[in-house]
Amino acid sequence: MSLSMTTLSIIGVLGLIGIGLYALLAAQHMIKVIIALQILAKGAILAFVAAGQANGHVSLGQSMALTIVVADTIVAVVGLSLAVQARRYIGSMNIRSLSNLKR
Amino acid sequence: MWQIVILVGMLICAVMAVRTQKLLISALWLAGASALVALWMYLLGAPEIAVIELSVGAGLVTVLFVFAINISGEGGAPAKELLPRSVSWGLIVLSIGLLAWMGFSGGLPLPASMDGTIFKSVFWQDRAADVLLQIVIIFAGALGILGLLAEGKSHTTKGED
Amino acid sequence: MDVNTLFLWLLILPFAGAMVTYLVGRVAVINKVKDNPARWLAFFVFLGVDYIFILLAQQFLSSGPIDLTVGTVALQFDGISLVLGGSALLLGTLSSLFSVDYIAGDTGEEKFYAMIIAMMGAVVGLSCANDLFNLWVWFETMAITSYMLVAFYSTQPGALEAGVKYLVQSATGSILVMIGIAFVFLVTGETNLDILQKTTAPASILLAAGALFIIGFGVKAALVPMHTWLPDAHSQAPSGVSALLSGIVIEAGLVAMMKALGALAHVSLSWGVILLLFGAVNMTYGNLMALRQNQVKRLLAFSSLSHVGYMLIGFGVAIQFSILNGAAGGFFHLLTHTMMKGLAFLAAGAMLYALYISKQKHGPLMLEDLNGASRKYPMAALGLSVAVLGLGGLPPLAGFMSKWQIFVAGFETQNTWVILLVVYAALNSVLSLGYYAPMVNRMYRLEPSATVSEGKELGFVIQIPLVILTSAIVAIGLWPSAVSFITTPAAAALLKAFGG
Amino acid sequence: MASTLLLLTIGIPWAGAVIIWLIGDEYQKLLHGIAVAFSVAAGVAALMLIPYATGTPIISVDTGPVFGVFTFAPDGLGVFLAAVATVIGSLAVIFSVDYMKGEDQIARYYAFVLFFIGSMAGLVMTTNLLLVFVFWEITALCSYALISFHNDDPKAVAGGMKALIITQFGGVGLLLGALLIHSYLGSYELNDLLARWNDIPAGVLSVAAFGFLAAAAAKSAQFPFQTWLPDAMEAPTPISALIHAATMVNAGVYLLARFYPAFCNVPGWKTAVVIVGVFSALLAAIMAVVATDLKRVLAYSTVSQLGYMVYAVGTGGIFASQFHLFSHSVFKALLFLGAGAVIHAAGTRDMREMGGLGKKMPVVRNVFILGSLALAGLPIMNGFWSKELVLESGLAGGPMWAYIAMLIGAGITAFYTFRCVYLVFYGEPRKELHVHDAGPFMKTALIPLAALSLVTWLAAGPFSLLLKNTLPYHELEAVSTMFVVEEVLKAPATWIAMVVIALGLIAWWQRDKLTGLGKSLKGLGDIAADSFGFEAINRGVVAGVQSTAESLRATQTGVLNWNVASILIGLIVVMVILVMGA
Repeated sequence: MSLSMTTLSIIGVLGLIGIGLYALLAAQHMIKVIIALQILAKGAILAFVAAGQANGHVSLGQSMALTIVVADTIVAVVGLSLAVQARRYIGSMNIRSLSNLKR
Repeated sequence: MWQIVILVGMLICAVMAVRTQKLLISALWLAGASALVALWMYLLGAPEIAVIELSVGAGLVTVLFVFAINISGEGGAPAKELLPRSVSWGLIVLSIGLLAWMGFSGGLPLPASMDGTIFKSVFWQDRAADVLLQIVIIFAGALGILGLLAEGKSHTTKGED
Repeated sequence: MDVNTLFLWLLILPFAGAMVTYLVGRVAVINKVKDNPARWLAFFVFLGVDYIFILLAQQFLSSGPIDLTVGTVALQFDGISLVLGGSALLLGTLSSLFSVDYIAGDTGEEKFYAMIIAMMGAVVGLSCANDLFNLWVWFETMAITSYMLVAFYSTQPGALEAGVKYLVQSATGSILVMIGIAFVFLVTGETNLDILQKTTAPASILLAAGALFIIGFGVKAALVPMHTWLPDAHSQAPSGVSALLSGIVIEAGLVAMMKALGALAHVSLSWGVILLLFGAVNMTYGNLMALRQNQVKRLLAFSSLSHVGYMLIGFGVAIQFSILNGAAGGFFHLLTHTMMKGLAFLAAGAMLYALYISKQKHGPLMLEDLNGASRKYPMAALGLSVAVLGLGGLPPLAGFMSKWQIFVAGFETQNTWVILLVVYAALNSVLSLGYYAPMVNRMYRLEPSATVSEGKELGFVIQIPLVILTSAIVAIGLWPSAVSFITTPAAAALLKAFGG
Repeated sequence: MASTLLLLTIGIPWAGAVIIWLIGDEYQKLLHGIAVAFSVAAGVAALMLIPYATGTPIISVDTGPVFGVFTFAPDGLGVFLAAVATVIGSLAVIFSVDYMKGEDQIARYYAFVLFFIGSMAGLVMTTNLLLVFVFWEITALCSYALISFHNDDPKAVAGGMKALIITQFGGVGLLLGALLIHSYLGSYELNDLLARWNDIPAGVLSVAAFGFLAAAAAKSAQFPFQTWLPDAMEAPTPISALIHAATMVNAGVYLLARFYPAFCNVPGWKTAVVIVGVFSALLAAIMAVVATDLKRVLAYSTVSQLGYMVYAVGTGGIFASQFHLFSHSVFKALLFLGAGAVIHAAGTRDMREMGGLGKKMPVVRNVFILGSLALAGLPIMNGFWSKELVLESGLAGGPMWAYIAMLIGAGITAFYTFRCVYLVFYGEPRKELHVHDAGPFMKTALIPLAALSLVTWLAAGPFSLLLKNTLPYHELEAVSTMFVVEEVLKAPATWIAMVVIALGLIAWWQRDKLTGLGKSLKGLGDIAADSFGFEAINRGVVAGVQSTAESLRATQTGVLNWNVASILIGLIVVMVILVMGA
């Protein structure tokens, strides 16, 4: 195999992003949606580390990846609490019951 | 070769996290994907972030998911997708395909020599601005959760005047 | 205090202030203080930040951009910071004043104030960021602070639904931006915007990065078709927050997009064309959607789409043809849109407060509810009228002048397509009167609606922001050059970012 | 001194508007008093400004390159139209004291009336294209607010919306022209355009010229934008007088006359102007014949008379067009205010319900007849002289077919005018109406107007001198009043016109014998009553936009998955564009 680590990483990144986006299109449960966001975030983190590794600034890449970890964990947490709240006051975490605002 | 195994494993974990109907299992698959991402990053020469990803991504986040699933209970029976499956597939294939084509067609840069900087100093000193903002983000996240999950009546005083 | 320290304080004070506000408010809540001091503390924090901002602005206007480097992260106070930061602080200050009555007594009041200060602080920081990754961090900070604000009424199904959609779409956009940044970083190993702008050369991976920037930031800037979260979020948030979202946050997304694209200025020659296309789509779509709405805040939210379209035309012309007036017009419209849409949401909010919120109802403010509102709420009705007529581009209000400058820039290109686009934009303005004018008419009707006759009186404090913004819109309309000292440096900064 | 007067002419009404708005509805009497005082003061200021008329800007405020130099110059055209706006406007305000007595929200009414008058004065006296556009739009806004003054009445609101949207639509033409000129000359200065129009590429200049024509046609309710004016009749009648005589519709003709020297060399422009004028004059005249609503008859007659003015501009008769505008302002204000008195008294606008009102309100009858004579163009009313001048200029500078069409129009004008007078004031009362003669304030407005419509033609000489001295680019000749009189009386055109007008009168006299002809024309009448299909086009456009908007709402699905999908669609589109573009 002549694929470099960088190429493999980018394939991995695109794979994770694709899976995550597909999950966002197909998910019907809020928890699933948050999981999809987490998969997307993993892709982004991996992208930064891979980029840093490729251009020699691996510490810089790691540093930025760490920031993303923090930010996306917070997003997941806020998203989960929104979902929990939706369960309480709308009675469901299903996307179907979260689509009353339209037109 | 074994790198490809890890990569494929990572993607399979992610796919399973999406495909599995049971939310709890899904969260566990996500943790698995997270662990493999961490391993991959370790292989890329980024041990620090790998550790953090392992503890936060595979640890903390999973706990949070389990917690949330506990509150909400498992989702109902699987229903038909709101978006036709063919549309979803089409969109994903097109967008990721285009991204991949644009990404790879120019050729990726050859691996450069490491700049020899130390993660600790880059993170805490060079990118101090980002770190300070992380504190704000955590603060905002904490307030967000508190604000959202706060029990109690709205408009406690307004009714009186 | 030297300039660098001042700059640092400008960035830190909002967050420090937010934390202090929260703590003070929390203590007051625990001790069951009736009038929570957080509301006034927030206002004074804003005043403090405003003061520092003015000092820095003076420094900038007299001796050029101010640079600050934290570690290796570059920040620069330039014309763009002046416009976006200034708008953010202006509207933030007024919105916190407005919310004193509006939010009073709601659960989580102290968190609300902490969040709006932090959100505006993040916008100020974003406007100063000169490092691609740091730009994203500010952007993400702004986004995270706004999630809770949208879902502030966390027991209302509507607010929760809007919050969920906003969070998911915003996070998706944010991830796309990150991938874009990673691509840029992969190729260049650099994140400083100035260096990037000089070193990037055409490469297809960087084109992909540009597309990701446009779409990712475009979610926040509400480009059609990435706008779908906006009408829900803007209509369900508390009105003070709606004003900030519509008046500041979407513009911040737009500015972030400009900054990020500036790094890729030499990668493609078609950035401007894409912006112009989005501009055309946004105008039409926003106007047509707003035409048939019957909820006031939702209508205003859709009209934001069309105004983003105008800004896009200004920026697109500036980038594609290196025309200073385009950028100046875009920033001018950004500023006036902040005022007008801010005023529109605050005035509509004042009525929503009087008619519903103060009675602990959470219904949407319908167009019918406005009937005859002018007698009972003269200031709110006048403010809403001035705001929507200004948005519709009627002189002598500020919105007309900013649109005019964009149009002037379009004609300066002497390019037939751009001129046709500008004429199309002007026709869109006419179309927009189709929903603005009847709205004004309703408020001055003789027969008040049932809701209005049962409405509560408005307090004094809640009307101060309305008075200030109304007079500012009229004043700028009468003397449009009064703000060119702000818009011209901003335009220069944008053109410089694109290497013009 | 001149600059002070100029500022006062614009500023007094605006100041009055603000004061009235601040006072609010509580003090009705005070409001009436203030409105009259401010409008009369503005009229006096405008009249005092006339001796200071000059073509060079006397106020100029530099606001930088984007917005240009804000300049004002009281040249002949400007100061004359400002005087018309303020004087006729103040008479309409005086009339309103009786007409609007006891109405609700009187403050809003007067504030907008004064704002309207001031803006019109500003529109005609500024020489900056940006400000022309600004004032242009303000007058549109004011007309909207005033037409839909009775805003609980959906018809009034719809009429106001129509006026706003159509004039704004035309305003886009003005915007296009103004910005094109700015982008090539780097200046908004009107006199720069008149002096340097040659520097603009011919194609660009012709786009600008036709843009201005569209704007003028929309504002002056000319073909094919005439549909808003009849619907604007939902306004209180003094407002109709204001819109038709003093402000609004004059702006279009003013615009054409003002820019004539720059655009007259654009191929086809003059012909287009003539066509617009002829079509408007004829179509509106035919519609006036079949209309049964008193105010609509007058509205159609306005469109028709404006058609004459536009026609005159198209044939190069700037003086004739402005002179007819002058006459028209006076007699149309008179007619509208007279009609207002009738409507106020009778409580209906339908002429079929009136009849025999002449005995009960003699003063109104007399002044209305004077106005009608002027409208029909009978000597020695002011309308006679100016219409003859228009026709003469048409014969000299325009195509023959247009001239003949306009002659026929003059005949029809006489016909419908007398139909209108007869139906309202003579014959047997068709319905029991308790009417009373006009109130004192109404008479104060009507009688001076009646007197004016008898004598304003005497000002022809000084008026032409004023125009010649202050409009260097228009290449006008000064003529004395005597010269005009001789010219008109000697010209064969006059006598032809008189014969045609007489034919129109005879036709009304002998209408019973003409029933056969009438029947054959009935089809035409039916089409005319439906505005020759233009109403249908309007409705179609509105319905089309509304239904497109409604069906577009389906795109806001509210489903999160679709929302994310739309993000991806956006991403794909942008990437494809970039790949294709690269």
